[in-house]
Amino acid sequence: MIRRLPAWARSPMAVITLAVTAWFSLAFLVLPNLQLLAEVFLADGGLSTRAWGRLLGSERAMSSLRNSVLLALTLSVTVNVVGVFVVLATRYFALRGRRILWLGYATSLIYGGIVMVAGYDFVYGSSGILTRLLTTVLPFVPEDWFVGYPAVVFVMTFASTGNHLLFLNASMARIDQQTVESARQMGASQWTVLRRVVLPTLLPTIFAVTVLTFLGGLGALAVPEVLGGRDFQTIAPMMLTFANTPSSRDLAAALAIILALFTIAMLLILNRLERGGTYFSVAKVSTQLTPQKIGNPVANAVMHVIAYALLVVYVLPPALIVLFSFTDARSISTGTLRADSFTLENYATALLEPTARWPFVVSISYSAVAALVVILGLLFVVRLVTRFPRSRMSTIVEYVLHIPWVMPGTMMVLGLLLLFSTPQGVVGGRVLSGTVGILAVAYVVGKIPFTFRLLKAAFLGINRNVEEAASLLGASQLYTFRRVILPLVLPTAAAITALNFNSMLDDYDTAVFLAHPFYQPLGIFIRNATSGETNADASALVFVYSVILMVIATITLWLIYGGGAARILRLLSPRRARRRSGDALPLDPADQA
Amino acid sequence: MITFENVTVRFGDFTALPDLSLHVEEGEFFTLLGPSGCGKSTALRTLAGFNDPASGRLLVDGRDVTALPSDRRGIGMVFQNYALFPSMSVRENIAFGLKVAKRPKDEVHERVHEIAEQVALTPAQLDKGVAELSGGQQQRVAIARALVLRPRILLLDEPLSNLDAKLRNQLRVQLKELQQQFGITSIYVTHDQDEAMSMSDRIAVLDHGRIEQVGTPREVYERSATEFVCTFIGSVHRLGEQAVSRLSQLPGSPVAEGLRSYVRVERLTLRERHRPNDGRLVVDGVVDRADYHGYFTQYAVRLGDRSVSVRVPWSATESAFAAGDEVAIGVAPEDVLQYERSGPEAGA
Amino acid sequence: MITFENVTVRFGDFTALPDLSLHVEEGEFFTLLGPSGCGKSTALRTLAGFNDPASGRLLVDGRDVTALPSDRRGIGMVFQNYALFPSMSVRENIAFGLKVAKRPKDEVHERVHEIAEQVALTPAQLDKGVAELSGGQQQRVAIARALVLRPRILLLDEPLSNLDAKLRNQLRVQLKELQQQFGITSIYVTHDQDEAMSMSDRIAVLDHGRIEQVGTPREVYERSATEFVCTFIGSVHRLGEQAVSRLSQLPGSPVAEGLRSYVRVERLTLRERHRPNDGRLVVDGVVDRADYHGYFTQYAVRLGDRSVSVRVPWSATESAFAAGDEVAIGVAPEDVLQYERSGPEAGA
Amino acid sequence: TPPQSGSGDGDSETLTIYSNSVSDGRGEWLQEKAAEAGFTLQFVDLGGGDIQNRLLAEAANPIADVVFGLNNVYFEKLRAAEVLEAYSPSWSGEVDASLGDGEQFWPIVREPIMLITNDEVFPGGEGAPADWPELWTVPEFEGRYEVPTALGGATTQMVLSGILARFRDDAGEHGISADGWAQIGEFFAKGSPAVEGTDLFARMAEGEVDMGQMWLAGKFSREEEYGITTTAISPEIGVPYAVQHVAKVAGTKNAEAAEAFIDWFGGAELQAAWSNEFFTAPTNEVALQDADQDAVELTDSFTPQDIDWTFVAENLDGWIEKIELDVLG
Ligand SMILES: Nc1ncnc2c1ncn2[C@@H]1O[C@H](COP(=O)(O)OP(=O)(O)OP(=O)(O)O)[C@@H](O)[C@H]1O
Ligand SMILES: Nc1ncnc2c1ncn2[C@@H]1O[C@H](COP(=O)(O)OP(=O)(O)OP(=O)(O)O)[C@@H](O)[C@H]1O
Ligand SMILES: [Mg+2]
Ligand SMILES: [Mg+2]
Repeated sequence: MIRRLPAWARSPMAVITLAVTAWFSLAFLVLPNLQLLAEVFLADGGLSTRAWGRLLGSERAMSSLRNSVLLALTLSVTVNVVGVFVVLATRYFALRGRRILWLGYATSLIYGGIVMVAGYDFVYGSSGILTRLLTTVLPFVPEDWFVGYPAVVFVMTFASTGNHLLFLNASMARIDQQTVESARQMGASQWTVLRRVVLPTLLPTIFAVTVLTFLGGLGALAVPEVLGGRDFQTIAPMMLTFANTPSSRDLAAALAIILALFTIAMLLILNRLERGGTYFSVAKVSTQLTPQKIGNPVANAVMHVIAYALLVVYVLPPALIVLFSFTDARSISTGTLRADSFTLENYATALLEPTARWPFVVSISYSAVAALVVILGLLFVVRLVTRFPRSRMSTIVEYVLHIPWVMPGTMMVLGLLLLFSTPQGVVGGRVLSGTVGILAVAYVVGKIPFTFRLLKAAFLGINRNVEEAASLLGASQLYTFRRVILPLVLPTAAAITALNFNSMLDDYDTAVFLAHPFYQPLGIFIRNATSGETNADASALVFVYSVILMVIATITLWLIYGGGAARILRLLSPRRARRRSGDALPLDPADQA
Repeated sequence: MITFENVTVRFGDFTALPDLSLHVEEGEFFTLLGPSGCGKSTALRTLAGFNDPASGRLLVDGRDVTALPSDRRGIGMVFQNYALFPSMSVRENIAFGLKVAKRPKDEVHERVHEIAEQVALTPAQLDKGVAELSGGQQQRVAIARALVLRPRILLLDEPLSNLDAKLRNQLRVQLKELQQQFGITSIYVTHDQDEAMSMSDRIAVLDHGRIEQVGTPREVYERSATEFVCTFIGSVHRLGEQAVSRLSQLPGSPVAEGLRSYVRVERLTLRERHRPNDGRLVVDGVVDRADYHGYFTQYAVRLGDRSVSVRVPWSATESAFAAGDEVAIGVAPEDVLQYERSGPEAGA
Repeated sequence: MITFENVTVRFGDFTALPDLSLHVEEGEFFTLLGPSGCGKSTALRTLAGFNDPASGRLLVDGRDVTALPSDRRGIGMVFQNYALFPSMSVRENIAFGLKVAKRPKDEVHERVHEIAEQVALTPAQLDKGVAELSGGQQQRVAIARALVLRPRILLLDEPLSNLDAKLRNQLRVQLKELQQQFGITSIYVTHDQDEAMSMSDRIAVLDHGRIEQVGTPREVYERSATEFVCTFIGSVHRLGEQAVSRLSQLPGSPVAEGLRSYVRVERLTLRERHRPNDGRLVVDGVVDRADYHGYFTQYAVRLGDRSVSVRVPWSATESAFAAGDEVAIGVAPEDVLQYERSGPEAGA
Repeated sequence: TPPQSGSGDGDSETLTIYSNSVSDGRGEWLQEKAAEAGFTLQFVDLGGGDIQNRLLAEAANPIADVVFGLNNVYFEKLRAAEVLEAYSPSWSGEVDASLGDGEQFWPIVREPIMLITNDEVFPGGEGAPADWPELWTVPEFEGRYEVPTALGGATTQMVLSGILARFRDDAGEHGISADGWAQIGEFFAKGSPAVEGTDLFARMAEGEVDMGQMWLAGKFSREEEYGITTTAISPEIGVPYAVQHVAKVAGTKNAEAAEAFIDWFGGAELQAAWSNEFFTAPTNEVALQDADQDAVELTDSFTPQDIDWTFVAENLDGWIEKIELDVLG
């Protein structure tokens, strides 16, 4: 009898989606990892324990591991402190120039990696602006004061607040203004309101963002490499080296497993803390939170001072990067400017030479394709999972899709490479290594967990009745999905797509293993230029590339967040866009001041 | 036309509807009335196909629709929270079902305008986003969206609950008219007794997923089958044992002793003291408070240590009382409703 | 005790309250009544300190509080959308104000339980999250949260709008009792005329931010100062020119011609035809529909091409009419309310 | 490099060449010359380690036709993994076959890997260390020389090989004596770790360090860029030579064209031209006469260190692993 089947099995769309998901997960999430683990740990038909002995015996490996975990834990605190402050300053309190503050803080969203470190170096490095100021005023301060654990934490903290700016801002926007007012009414001071009413409501989002922060800290590569100094090196560079050395890959895999355990532990802890679920406002109609004036003049002044000090911290590095991109390698390396340092040559090279333009084309194409594929695919999967929330099927799908978070990126990539360098039945007996497609697959895989989580939140925010209403009006599942559900999650989907797109533009780690020889993306080009193995020092060109990437990232964010897309739509079709503009962006960061 | 046959609905361990059987006639305006959480929405949603019954059958026109997907049941529904499509304009919302059914453009246009007029939406409002409308207007869009498909069956889940009294009255009348005009069989869910009484052909009173009584408004109000129905609908005054005993001794009185006994507050009479009692039980009291309601006045009258509410329509009391006035409350024995401690047992 | 002195509130270009002056006495239950969007909430919120008036002063006990931050005005408020803290349990919500005021633990516990009982929340409910409660329960939490602080002034913004009729009636009475017991000066906002009438000492009827009339419920209902008040409160029937003319010709009639004239529907009488007219204007009609409301019946009566609603209390019509019955509607000239085309002008 | 128009994977007209020495305009130059000679070339421009990993991964489905530019160590490993195919180029008689394996990979360019010192600190090399071990034994140099932090680079691996090969002890860990491991530990401990993203010359210009590892061509292009001059020290024991080789990839679909290209590329004419263009010393003896004489002279001014590259290739991964785990830090 039909009714004995689980509910999802009765929906053709669900069955198809599930079949595709199962195949994709098996082929690209499960098998590659199994292959990798088998390869490194099953030596000569037995379980090899060599890697564990080597790692445990290595003081450096252990201290690097400790440092990575320490960094991840520290960042989980510092990023939240700064992130929450940043969100308070731009969304909660009525500070002067909130818009400018937001734009300044948002710079952390448009650049990263080695170039970002260079930016901070211009300020805090041994010849940086601040260092020069410091050493003049306080001669006993050493030139290389900005190094080690504090420096790494400092830079990474400011680099990682982007998620707060987007996601915490969004949930701040969902707080009901009247709860704040009623607390004030009952005699609570502004500080009490913040502590007892506002922050608890934000906690679930804070936990969710903390997962991202923790993962970022655990896998930190560029910043500790440059600023860690002797005493604060982390595990990621070592893992990368081992992953690159075939005979040492078991070490990389072993490290990956250790990191995976920490990640799982963190996910479990946060899931438990998060169990209360998202606090949706219980109000029938909630009033939008308007920025709060700070009553106490001293607190107000202090808040302004800190906010603008942070603005300087945020803005100086990228500003200097832009400035120095117009100079030669020597100026960049030494952080000094002379009148004759300035040149447009780098830009000319980057923009005019066809061979120099090619990596851009490749990177943008890959990023765009992967970002679109992952969002399109997951739209269906998340729809499936949220339609049948309590089924075992949904639970399994959800767990499987989190694999790429648990397995460090390099290892996922190695698994793909190893598995698909020989013909595999699961992909129709083809060899995928060396094809154009495999890099796209890897990009898609890497973006699945992040996309899945955010998209799921968006779907859960949709009133079920809307869907039911459509079905009663005679609409099929697919039609309902297309015409009713999709428009509702589109703003979130677009935002995720933009973030994914930006984050893949300068990828190196994945591309270096998987890129097709003729389609090498920008990340490889940049790394080659900085690796010190070329004759000429190409660091100037790298700055130019980075600035161009910043421009692309800014445009993407503007399209999604700054209402750019709406503006363009309005130009194209005034009637349509007018109505669409009514849709609130679920991640809308911009205060409607 | 619509039949619930021993329908049981469970959510996990919780049984929302234990064993519901109901029959609704063609063209009838049938109301499910009951307190919050009694399973009204669940019953509707099961009929619409959103809940799978654990057992039992649903018949529409004699056909078993239990396993039919909801988009093929041909049922219209107005949701408790409107469930409008937020990304569409008012017009698109209303036209949705017609477009799904691939009706020609002209027809869609015409029918949308026609129904919009009937629910008093202006053409200007048609092109707004639904979020730009006020609550009452949104509700009318939801109604229009369901009616434009001319469903033979219409389910309405508290469609008027968020409107102000004036608008609510207006829409009640309009809804009823549309229903009669198109001959739509309607099941209406509400917890507002007044609404249920004024609109329905028949009412089913639900409690904890069980039907307490099915009947016309007058039956349900005047011959409440159970104590629950009696107390849930309208305002009643519970009579003390002494009063019951005295009432039972009046000549020709149907009142029995030892049962729980009630009288509707508007059946109580309020007079100056020492007037002839017309075969009623008369008790002296003092007016505590008089709440003026316009077309009636509700008095709180103190009888010893109890307070009794008495509702006096304006025309029955040209001379109003004020707090402190000494009055006499009268109960006619034939107005007494009596019940066993629990279970359905009517006295009248 | 509370005075609005020429208070003007603007939102950008839009003036929500043009120039509001009001005085509320100590211990009074004062109601702001008006249609949606007329500025009721705005007025309350301005008094609470959430809107800055563009001009004018607010006095409490003769003290100017216009510039005082809201946490120091000592005013309690129940918000239109409850504004419960979603991250706290019911108990924590209610205890919030007491904790902020650093009351001892024992006292907090005791007072929370006491007030919970008064608003009919069970101890089990106290430990739930607010999202787990039904709408009605949430509203009671909001009320408890405000009352537990025993404010001298309590502002209530449609606190009962989402409750079912039975609970609404219960809470009305309780609210009123608590208010009287503690002697709390209350300003109550509602768009429900019935609620306003039954609870208030005085009512201010607002429209577009302007006060149309201030008075006791009876004054407002029976001697509505403006056409707006007359039509907004209760149900009225607008008399045609011919009827007005005939009424004005009755002996001793106060009715004047050329004015807009109304009569409250419950003042219309419904009789069989050809009965003595008691000095009324009598018009023949046919019953179209009879809506049974329990304690009254609302008849739609067709007079030529118009339909008139007549509300007949149960006691006035032991012999009820049915659709199709030929009846006569009567209007007494002294029941006619008359107004100039616009502007305040009462005829009675 | 964008794919040439009209070309696809395994296009018979187009040769796919993996190389780590086509940057800095070398690729474009070679493409042009090759076009004149009738070859269409596509380059995959990656670091040495990355090329090796790719070739290993693609063994079942090779994309490359020819690989060149890697040093002995990489080629030894590729050979061991059976990624290459034997081919004897037409010019095999013009080179010292012992530089390669005389079978699969053949030498084209050799380049000394040197320790260079800043002339501002050590004018003309005066006061500079005479050999690598002095760096960590002479106290004045402590912290003044740059040591690598990332061990994947070819130059770095050459330097490490040059130091470790001196302590060969087949009974020792990874074929190196305990003393050797102690020495390399000192080397890293007393050096100034390289800063990712900052060039050695930039650090010398800043005065952060005074010396570090460099290859010949890199030294000259950077001196110009940073406006400083350096001197390469010439230890008695010699310096490791990075010898770049060329080889045919096993399983290439363009075997004939690949062979023709190798013949042309390693031939005297092109090698001489390459030398003049990019300041290198060719291994082709016939090319030497027309080559850039400065480059040849400078290259020859160093004694080649006697290193058993097969031994290095066998053990290098182990060394790197051990250094990563036990030495660095
Ligand atoms: N999806 C669900 N899962 C679990 N319990 C549910 C679900 N839907 C409803 N219930 C429970 O079933 C019971 C009946 O709910 P239902 O929504 O039918 O009540 P209702 O009569 O419509 O009440 P209201 O007047 O408040 O709308 C309630 O106790 C409710 O908590
Ligand atoms: N923050 C605001 N910004 C702009 N306009 C506002 C704001 N708050 C209220 N208004 C406008 O002021 C007018 C009065 O609003 P108010 O909320 O006082 O109405 P109300 O009488 O309480 O209505 P309701 O019965 O619907 O609650 C409305 O037209 C409303 O749109
Ligand atoms: Mg319901
Ligand atoms: Mg309001």
